[in-house]
Amino acid sequence: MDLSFVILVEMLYAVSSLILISAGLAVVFGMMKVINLAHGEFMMMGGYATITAVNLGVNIFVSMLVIAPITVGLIGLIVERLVIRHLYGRLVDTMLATWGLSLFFIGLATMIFGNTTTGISTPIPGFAIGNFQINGYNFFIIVVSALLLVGMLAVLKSTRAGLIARGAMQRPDMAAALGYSPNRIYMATFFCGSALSGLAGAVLAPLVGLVPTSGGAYIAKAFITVIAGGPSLIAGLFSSAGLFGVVSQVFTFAISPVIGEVALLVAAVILLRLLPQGITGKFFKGKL
Amino acid sequence: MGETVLETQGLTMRFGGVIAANNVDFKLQARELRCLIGPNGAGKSTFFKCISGLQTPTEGQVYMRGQETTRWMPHEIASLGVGIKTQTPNVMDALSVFENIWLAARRFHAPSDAERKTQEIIERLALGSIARKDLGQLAHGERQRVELGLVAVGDPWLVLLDEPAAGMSAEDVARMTEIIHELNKTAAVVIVEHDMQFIRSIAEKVTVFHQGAVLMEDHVDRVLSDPTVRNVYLGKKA
Amino acid sequence: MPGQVHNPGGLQKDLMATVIVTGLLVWLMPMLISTYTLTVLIIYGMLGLSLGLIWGFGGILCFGQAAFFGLGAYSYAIAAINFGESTLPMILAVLVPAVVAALLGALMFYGRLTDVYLGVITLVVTLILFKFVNSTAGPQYVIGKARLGGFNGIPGFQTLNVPGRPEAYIWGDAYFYVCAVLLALVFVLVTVLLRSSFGRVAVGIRENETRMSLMGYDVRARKTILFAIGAAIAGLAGALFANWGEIVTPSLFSLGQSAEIIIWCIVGGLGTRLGPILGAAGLAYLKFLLGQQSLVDNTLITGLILVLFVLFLPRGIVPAVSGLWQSRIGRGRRSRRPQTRRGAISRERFNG
Amino acid sequence: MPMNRRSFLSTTAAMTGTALLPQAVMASDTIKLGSILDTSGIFDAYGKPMDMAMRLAVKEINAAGGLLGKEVEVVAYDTQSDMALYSQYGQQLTRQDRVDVVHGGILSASREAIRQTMRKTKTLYFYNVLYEGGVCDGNIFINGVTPAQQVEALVPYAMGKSGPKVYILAADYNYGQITARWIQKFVAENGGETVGVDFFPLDVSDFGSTIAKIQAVGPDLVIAPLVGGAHLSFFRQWAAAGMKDRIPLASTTLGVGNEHKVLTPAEGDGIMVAYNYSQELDTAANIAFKDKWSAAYGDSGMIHELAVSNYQGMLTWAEAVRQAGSIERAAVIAALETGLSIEGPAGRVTVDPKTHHAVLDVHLMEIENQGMRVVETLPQRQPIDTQSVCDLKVNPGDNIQYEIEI
Repeated sequence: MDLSFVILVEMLYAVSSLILISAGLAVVFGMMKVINLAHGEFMMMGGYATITAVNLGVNIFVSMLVIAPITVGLIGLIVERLVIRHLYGRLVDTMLATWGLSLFFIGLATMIFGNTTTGISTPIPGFAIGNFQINGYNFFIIVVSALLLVGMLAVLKSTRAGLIARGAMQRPDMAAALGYSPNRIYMATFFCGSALSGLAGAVLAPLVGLVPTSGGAYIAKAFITVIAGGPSLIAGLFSSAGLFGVVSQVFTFAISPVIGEVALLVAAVILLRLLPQGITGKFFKGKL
Repeated sequence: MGETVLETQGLTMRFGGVIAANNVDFKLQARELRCLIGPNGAGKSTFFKCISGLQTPTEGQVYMRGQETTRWMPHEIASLGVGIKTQTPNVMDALSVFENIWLAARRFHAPSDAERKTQEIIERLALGSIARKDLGQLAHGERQRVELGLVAVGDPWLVLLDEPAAGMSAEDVARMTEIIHELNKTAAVVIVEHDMQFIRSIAEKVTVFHQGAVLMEDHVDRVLSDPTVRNVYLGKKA
Repeated sequence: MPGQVHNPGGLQKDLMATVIVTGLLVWLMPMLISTYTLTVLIIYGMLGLSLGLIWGFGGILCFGQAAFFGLGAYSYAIAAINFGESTLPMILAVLVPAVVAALLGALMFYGRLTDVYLGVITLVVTLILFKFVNSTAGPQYVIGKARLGGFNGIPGFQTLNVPGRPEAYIWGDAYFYVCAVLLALVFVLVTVLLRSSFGRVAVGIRENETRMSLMGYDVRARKTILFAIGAAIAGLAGALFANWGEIVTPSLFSLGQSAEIIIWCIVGGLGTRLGPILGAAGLAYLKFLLGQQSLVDNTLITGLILVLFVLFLPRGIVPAVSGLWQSRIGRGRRSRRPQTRRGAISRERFNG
Repeated sequence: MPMNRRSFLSTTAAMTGTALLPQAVMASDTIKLGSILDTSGIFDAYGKPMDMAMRLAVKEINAAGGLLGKEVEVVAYDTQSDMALYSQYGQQLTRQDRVDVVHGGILSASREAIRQTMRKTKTLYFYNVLYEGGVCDGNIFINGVTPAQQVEALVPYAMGKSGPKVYILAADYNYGQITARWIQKFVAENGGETVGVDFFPLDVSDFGSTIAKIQAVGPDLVIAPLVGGAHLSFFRQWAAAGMKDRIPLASTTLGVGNEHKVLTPAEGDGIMVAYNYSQELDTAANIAFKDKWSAAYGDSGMIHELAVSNYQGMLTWAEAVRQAGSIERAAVIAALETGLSIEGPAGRVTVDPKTHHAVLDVHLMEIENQGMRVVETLPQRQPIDTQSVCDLKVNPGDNIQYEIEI
């Protein structure tokens, strides 16, 4: 009984962390049809921002939830102005350029922080469920990603900015016709997307050893989750993260973590073969 | 008239709750020329896509020269000897006129014949002066003409054209009409069209689509004077 | 006849030029760079060409070309351990990736997957291969006599020998010549392929898939075949790399490796045969040279190059230089096109 | 970890570059020592101090007049934690740079990547790292501790402090695979039972599900031969889940790269290990070595097991060259095979002529407040695992890594 609860928590955690690591990419892809392959490096920078801030004596939660997203968001803003805006509408070119950016940031981080594993301890102690000890930080991640989804939904549904964003998602020309500068919408979107990436990297930092190349571990999963999710932002994110998280955890518990990861990837291939437009390309159409 | 080259039975296409084509029965004889008309959203383009293999109908069958082609891919239908031209100019922009037509010719002819055939089409369509230009550099009318060349070079017995005259100058339309008549000497032709001027100049028999179904099918003059048709379609325009 | 597609004289001229340039390079380059380094530059050139063929001429952007490179290398290593002679392993190293690519290509192209989705699938398949091979360290993962070795990779296999004589190893300078000749041979085969109807149709498909299928071409089958040909070339490069390094490791399958191949093509120039080869050799050598300084990180420079090229020279170096040369000489028979990817891959096309 | 890597990285990099340029033939008025280590990438925590130790040893040798009157020149390559680069740089060291000896390789994977190249090109090779044992090759000398020296002592000690049911978490490559088998063997010999074995690729850093799985099985002890920066997360997550006080941990690798200094005391304290060296060794030799290191690099905090191993390997090689009076491979090997000894920072190290391995001290230790407290010292342990399968005196042409069967 305790074990099944622990497994349930692990599954929720797997789904949550997939949501967390994909959210930034999903926002940018959903709104701008830009695949930001430097997303993993944005996460990595979020991690370094957190660790640096903590080492400077800032409270860890402030570092993770405030400093890291803003720092990375601003970096994203600079990237958007310097590179991305010249490439709108050229999907493959933006992918290549952001791939270049990802290498650039890996190099930059290596020069600044050195190619050494760094890390911080988790700020939340573990606790017992029956006979089982469980990592308290997992709950924190579950809560953060749940709040994230709710927050995104609220913003999209009930704010003016959300309305414009929804319009821009469905008809990019519409927003312009309504008098909103697409330029500014894109800037704001990229800022938000980058900030979300930074947040994800920051929140996950205490769990893993951070190296400049850490981002590579996330980008593939995030990319797969977003594409498999399909056109709807939140429904897509939730459904594909749910599917992949559960699949990978089932195989992780049944066999091994490696098989879990491979199962996730195989599931992605099968899914895309069956539903080339992603899950929400077929189901939950028209949802957010 | 001769054999039936194209026939649909109960062709139906649904998108979610919307019925774009509803139980369409359609027949076309060899070397016939037929225009499909109807207001926007009447289902003529959906019907066109279903018979050319670009979409798979939800229900019903398509037959070409007696063979069922309902779930065939466009390339399989084209390989039967069907020439297809879609609504927007659909050409290889970065390749020259010659190269474009050669590619179409090569599908049905050996390399040496393909070359000869290409020259022939270029002369027939008076494209000689622009043969070496890339499609991307050409004017709209010229591109449409090249695309007809792509259709013609395969010596089709059935030609499906979706709005061939759209956005063209009067001069271009006249030339287009000529080419279509020429094609019609050896092939049955289906044309989806809006331009009444063009339809009058080219067609005898037209099929009127309305709300996904066939409203009527008759000689162009009778159709155009029919009150129902005028009501659903021309009434708004005239 | 102007506008003529077939031009047998052109092919002959092309072949002559290839032979002469290859001969000159093989003779001159070892005076500048050691043959050991040159060999790997040649191998990378071949790998670049494999992606340049399917991407530049077939419009198939494969994020996992390294998978076929790695498959070729592993097929060679495993077969070489089992057979103890290198001829059959070399052949397998070409066939295995080609067959895998044909299956994968069929899965993708018959499923009508395009651009981003194609990218995801190729990327995912590469990751699966990497993860799988990386976790085969246990003794239970054996093919014949060969332990897969996981993270360790497979060292100590039979390296290239004179066919039929397992003890007559081809290594050092001799191996360099073998690689150079093989690259020239692959180059010629690619040239012939692109001049054939198949190659021209592939370019047509790259330009407009729908139109080509409306003209009666089975786009799916043709893309699958082209994809498999690209994989075969990558596999050959992989086998040559295995022989050069005398070890194969899972990092051959890594995404980093795939990324580099894409960068080579972009920098060298898509839609040309020479561009990806020069891009590969040039960038690989640049990377070696960059190792001399520790002022700026190597990865940072690679990334910067990619960004700058996408922004300012999306057509790559070779088309830009040849365009410049042509307009200088007054032979600018091809007009300028907007600097988009579409334009970028349209330079060298029918006339090779 | 503070470090002054700029200075030596730049020289390494410069050598990397020049080696790729065509080589002018140089007169060999120096002895060329090849070094091949991961000084960047995820294994740099192992490699950087090893590189520093190597350079410290060379500096001392040269300050004392060199070897045979010649200066020792270092040709070093950074393999960037990429196994493929080992074979490449191994080829360059032997075929282009034509060095007289090679010291290096960290992971067993890297050793196996270059061992045959060294053998083929008749270049004497020193592998100075704790490893899984069993390599039997006349061209290689190994001075790291092997399972019989380490695991055999660690397992009964750790089981004695916990209980008989053992769960093994190992890195998924040859070191982890083989070490896991040794652990199983010694667990069984000590009347215990192995209740689970899991292998992790070196890039795995999420151990949440594993920790739940371990609890479901409920062992008395977890032994973790985990390797590299990513695997360090296991110890963090283990502590974060509050498991540290419930199930004791032992490791055959934690600390060889000073990992215990990256972990907080709360995360590391109490983990049981067994090595040849600890900074906390209270011997005159160790104190002197730490002083020398501090003088050279400012801070002795970076010294670790592998750095000391590498340093001791250098001393062993230098002593053999002196005794042989030659840098010829055969002569140096003959000198080494006399059973030559040196006194290193971690005590006496003697070459075992039969196996080319080393006889040395092993200390049972517990991690305490980011240090390693010595619990018990087991003096001069023989590499009996390798001795039981390998005898180069009888079978000098042997060239294989023997693996234990269980």
